[in-house]
Amino acid sequence: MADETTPKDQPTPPQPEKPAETPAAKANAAAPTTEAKPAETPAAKADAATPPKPTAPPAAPAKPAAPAKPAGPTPQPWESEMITTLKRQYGSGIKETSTYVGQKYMVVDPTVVDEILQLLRDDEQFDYLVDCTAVHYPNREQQFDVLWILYSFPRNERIRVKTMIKEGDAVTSATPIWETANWLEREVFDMFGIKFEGHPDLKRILLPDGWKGHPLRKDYGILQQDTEWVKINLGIESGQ
Amino acid sequence: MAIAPLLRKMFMVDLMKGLNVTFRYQDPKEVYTEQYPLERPAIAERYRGLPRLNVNPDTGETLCIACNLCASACPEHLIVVGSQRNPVTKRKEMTTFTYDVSRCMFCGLCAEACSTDCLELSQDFEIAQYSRDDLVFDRERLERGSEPTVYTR
Amino acid sequence: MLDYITSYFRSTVTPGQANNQFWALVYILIVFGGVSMIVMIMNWAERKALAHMQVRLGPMRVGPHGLLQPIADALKLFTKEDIMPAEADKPIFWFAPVWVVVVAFTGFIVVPFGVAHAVTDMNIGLLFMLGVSSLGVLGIVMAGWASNSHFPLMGSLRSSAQMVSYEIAMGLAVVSAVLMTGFLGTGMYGIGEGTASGTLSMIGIVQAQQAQHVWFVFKFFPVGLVAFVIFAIAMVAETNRTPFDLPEAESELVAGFHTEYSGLRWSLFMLGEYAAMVAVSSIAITLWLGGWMRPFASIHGPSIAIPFFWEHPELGIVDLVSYLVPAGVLFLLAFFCFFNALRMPKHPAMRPQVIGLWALGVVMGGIGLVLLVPPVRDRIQDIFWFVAKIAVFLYLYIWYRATFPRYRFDQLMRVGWKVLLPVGLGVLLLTGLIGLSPELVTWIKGVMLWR
Amino acid sequence: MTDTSKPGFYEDAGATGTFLDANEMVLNMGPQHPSTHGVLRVILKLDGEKVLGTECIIGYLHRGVEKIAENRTYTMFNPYVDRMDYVASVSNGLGYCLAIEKLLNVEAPPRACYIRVILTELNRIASHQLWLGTHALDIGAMTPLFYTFRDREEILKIFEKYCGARLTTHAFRIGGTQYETYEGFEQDVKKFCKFVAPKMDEYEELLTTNRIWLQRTKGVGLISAEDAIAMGVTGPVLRASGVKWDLRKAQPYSLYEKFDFEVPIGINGDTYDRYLVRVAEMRQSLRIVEQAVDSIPEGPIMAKVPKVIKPPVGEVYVSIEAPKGELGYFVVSDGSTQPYRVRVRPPSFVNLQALDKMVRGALVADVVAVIGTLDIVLGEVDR
Repeated sequence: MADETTPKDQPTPPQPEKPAETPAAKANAAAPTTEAKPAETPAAKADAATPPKPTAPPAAPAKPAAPAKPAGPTPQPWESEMITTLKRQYGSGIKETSTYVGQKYMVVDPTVVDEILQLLRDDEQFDYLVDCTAVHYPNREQQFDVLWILYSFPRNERIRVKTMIKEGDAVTSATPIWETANWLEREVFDMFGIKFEGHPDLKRILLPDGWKGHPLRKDYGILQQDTEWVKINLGIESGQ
Repeated sequence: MAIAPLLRKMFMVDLMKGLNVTFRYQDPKEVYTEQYPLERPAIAERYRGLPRLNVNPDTGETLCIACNLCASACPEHLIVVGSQRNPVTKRKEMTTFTYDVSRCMFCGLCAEACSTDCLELSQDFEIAQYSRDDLVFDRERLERGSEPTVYTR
Repeated sequence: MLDYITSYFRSTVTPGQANNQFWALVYILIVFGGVSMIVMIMNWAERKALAHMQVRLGPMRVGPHGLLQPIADALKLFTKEDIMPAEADKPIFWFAPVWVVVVAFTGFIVVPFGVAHAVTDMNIGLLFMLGVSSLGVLGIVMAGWASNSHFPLMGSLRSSAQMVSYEIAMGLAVVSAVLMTGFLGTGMYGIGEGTASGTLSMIGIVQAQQAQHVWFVFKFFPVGLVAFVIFAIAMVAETNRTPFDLPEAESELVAGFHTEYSGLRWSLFMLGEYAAMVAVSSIAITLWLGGWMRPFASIHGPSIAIPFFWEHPELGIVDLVSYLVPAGVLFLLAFFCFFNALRMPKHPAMRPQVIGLWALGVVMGGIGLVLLVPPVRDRIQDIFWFVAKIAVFLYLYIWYRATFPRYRFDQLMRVGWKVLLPVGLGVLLLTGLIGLSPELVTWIKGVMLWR
Repeated sequence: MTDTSKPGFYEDAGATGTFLDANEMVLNMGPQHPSTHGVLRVILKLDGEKVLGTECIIGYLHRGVEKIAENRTYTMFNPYVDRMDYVASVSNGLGYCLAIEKLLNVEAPPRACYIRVILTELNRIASHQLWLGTHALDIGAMTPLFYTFRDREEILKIFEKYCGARLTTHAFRIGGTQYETYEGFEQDVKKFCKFVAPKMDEYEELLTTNRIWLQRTKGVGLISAEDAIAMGVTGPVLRASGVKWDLRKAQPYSLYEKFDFEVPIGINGDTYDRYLVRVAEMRQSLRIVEQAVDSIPEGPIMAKVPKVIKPPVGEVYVSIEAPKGELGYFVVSDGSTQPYRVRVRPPSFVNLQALDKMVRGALVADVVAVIGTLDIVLGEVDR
């Protein structure tokens, strides 16, 4: 196994400290890696598929993200032998391969994600599934990002595999590939209501079985559940 | 089997070593207990305990300028600052100040936000009250500051 | 009637043997009270000693240094709500703690605290004691069953299996000691001075050690010692103490067989457990550590005479000193009380405690003075040595508890069956072989000559 | 002897055996149980004392930390992370701050990094000490608990003096640390290092060679390196299985590359090896602390971070080597003052998943030992 993992190849090199006070200064200092491409104009960047770009944040007190604001580091294309192989094999199944502040991620099509994960483990030595999680974007057509964070002990490399699915769609479970996916997927199901096909025991894990809704969805209010639960179970008005 | 480990095992040297440690510790000098109400623990200067509103020691006036920074810094939103514009000086003055200690997690963000060193988390750690309502501190209670409990028998 | 009562003072045997019902009853009450007292002191001492081993202070609030803590605990347990699970088997649930206590105390009938200080002496005293002490497991099984709950059930099953396996090793060790009573030689390797039929009487066993001038723990060294160690291990297992406290292993079975018990019932279990600890310690002391005898009981030193105070021409100065030890120990305790009373904080709130400590010191000193009175001294010193030895054992119990982790069930069984049992058998065999070696040699010679 | 460990044995016995071996018992261990370290509930299927299967029911301490994060600003959420793994709150805070710093693309100044390393390593010692005490208590040895708590107290005193709280420290801020070291910090830390080294020998005297301890831990809760990796197990549990992987070495953060330390690994992957690995880790942490406190540089303790933290749109995953394993924060920013999503990758949660694999076929007492050796904190499992 990865007995002698040395910090030879550091996937997350410390970034040069950069002033982040003024938006004007940020636009120029947008290059986190050496082979930086010229910074795009803010308008063009808004069109570029920055993955976690919510068109409008949900009914939260946060102000809507101004399109000109995010002028920090931008995703850079991620090229490597592995990517070439994968792209050759799956073609349009791999929608994007980028690095962001030195962290590599790929966006793949939900139909091929299980094959890619299997391949990443078997051929590319990504033997450790660090985490499986999801993000909810209620205003997008494909509401959910489902992410797998992978790590390879032999390569000392960490990547993220991301796919986007619609509400109600199911993802193929990674449990046959990594056993650890079992509870992680159960948690995603618990919190987001995303179904994993082929999961041995897909049920709620942190919340009680009778819980209504999936709390980490953006349209899930903190108070509604509490109010209702308190009224039903304690017979009093919630103090929240 | 080598003879030395066998002998060690037979004479239970491993167990004796442990017995020796516990026996040595019976020395009353090793006792680490603090007899709490009789001996007060030494509280660090930076300790984040019950909140206090500092007043100017000379004039007795509050240092608070009702800037509301503490309320907006609080993750639990448990500080409510009531303010009023003084018609004479045209300055905002704090009228009421409520601090709900029952929900406080003593993170210290409010005290860090305070620009006049008025709100401070003091070294008072004896927080227990008889009712939850007593834990909602008003201005008067906050300015009175810590009331170290005196124990009598 | 008065004559019937006072006539016992002239006898040097137990009230049972003297057939004095009155004194037998008194002795029963004394033993019951005394053992309960030991249990209470043990309760305090355990918490205190354990605390100090664990760099804590232990009870400090109720009375000076928590001396009244056992009483406070007892009061609390008496007044606690008595909870009986709805699904429990009620009569058995009620009976189990009673059984445990009754059995634990019954064994004390034959424990010889002194040559004349037992309720009675039976010719099968040892057998009676072992039999009664192993009945205690029945109470534990009853408690576990009647609670109708998983953890107690598992605890009681563990307990019964444990008792069965350790009783065998214990029995073998005991038989080896009983065998030694039959070899009449004196000293550690005294052999070839004839044999007699051994005895199962508790007093008889101590008297055998007296006659042979050796505690059996040193007889046929190291055979007696090994037998004693086997017994010492098995007795910890018998009383469910660390490292063999599986039936009540709190980190696994919550509280084992007494999980569902609370208040007074629970305290009865505790009383039973501690009384059983005293009982098995008494067996060990009687069999191997010379019972009521003082250390080096066969050394007397030059004889000395002090009018009215020391008129034992057959005993020497060493005896005089040892006869004064009980009073000396009590004076020492009194001194500690006074010393600590002076060192108490001068806070007015502490005044009752200081006064209490002074009073305790005065009481201790008073008892010490009484113990100097020659008739009292002569009659009481046996008991003192016996109780002192018990205290050593109880301290060992505490010490083990502070130090050792807990065995797992299968390992416990392995220690019992695969280590203690074979070693016990070997010890038994060796005892016989060594004790009978002259006869054996003669026999072998005879066989050879016959050839 | 019948091989009861053969799969399917019990099912067969139920069909063909006598009524004696057809009885299975279901035992609910927890949520109120002395050694489930909080509110873990383990349902055990037992044959006598033998464990046929387990199921963990968790969530009794679920507070919705990830949902809270979405309703707080970046600064405000910082104290909440302390409440996940409350015995290693400094590590939690460090991971969170590093993640947000990554998102902001700033780096803490070296002095802040050194202070962070000292506190984090002290916290690792404290966490391991708490683990050792409670683990030994689970196995029945009472006394190490008090010794370790006494020594942990010294660490907590340093925390209290440094940042004003003992347990939920909130020691670090995004961009550095809030507090400058107090007067006498270095002396306190050095004094602690000198004080605790012989105490660690004492823990070992009590346990390492004790035959009962050896019997209770050797060969118990075995997990092979392959299984450990497949189960995503990290931290000392993984290292005890022989995988030499420590994020502090593999992907150094917070200037860990400047310190000289070793990564202890085990061979067998049993409870005893995990014990040895953790004890060795405590000593290595002491080494790091000593190096750091000797060479702590002067300088600012806070990077230039705007008062209102508004990271650019983006997502990062930053993980650190917490005492329990890999503690990761996956943070999605939408450019506003509040995180769009914070996902915590809790080491305890993932490690706990391996429990079933490790205790199948063992005895009830081993379940307790294995729960102890996994070093779970329910605050982190349930979040």
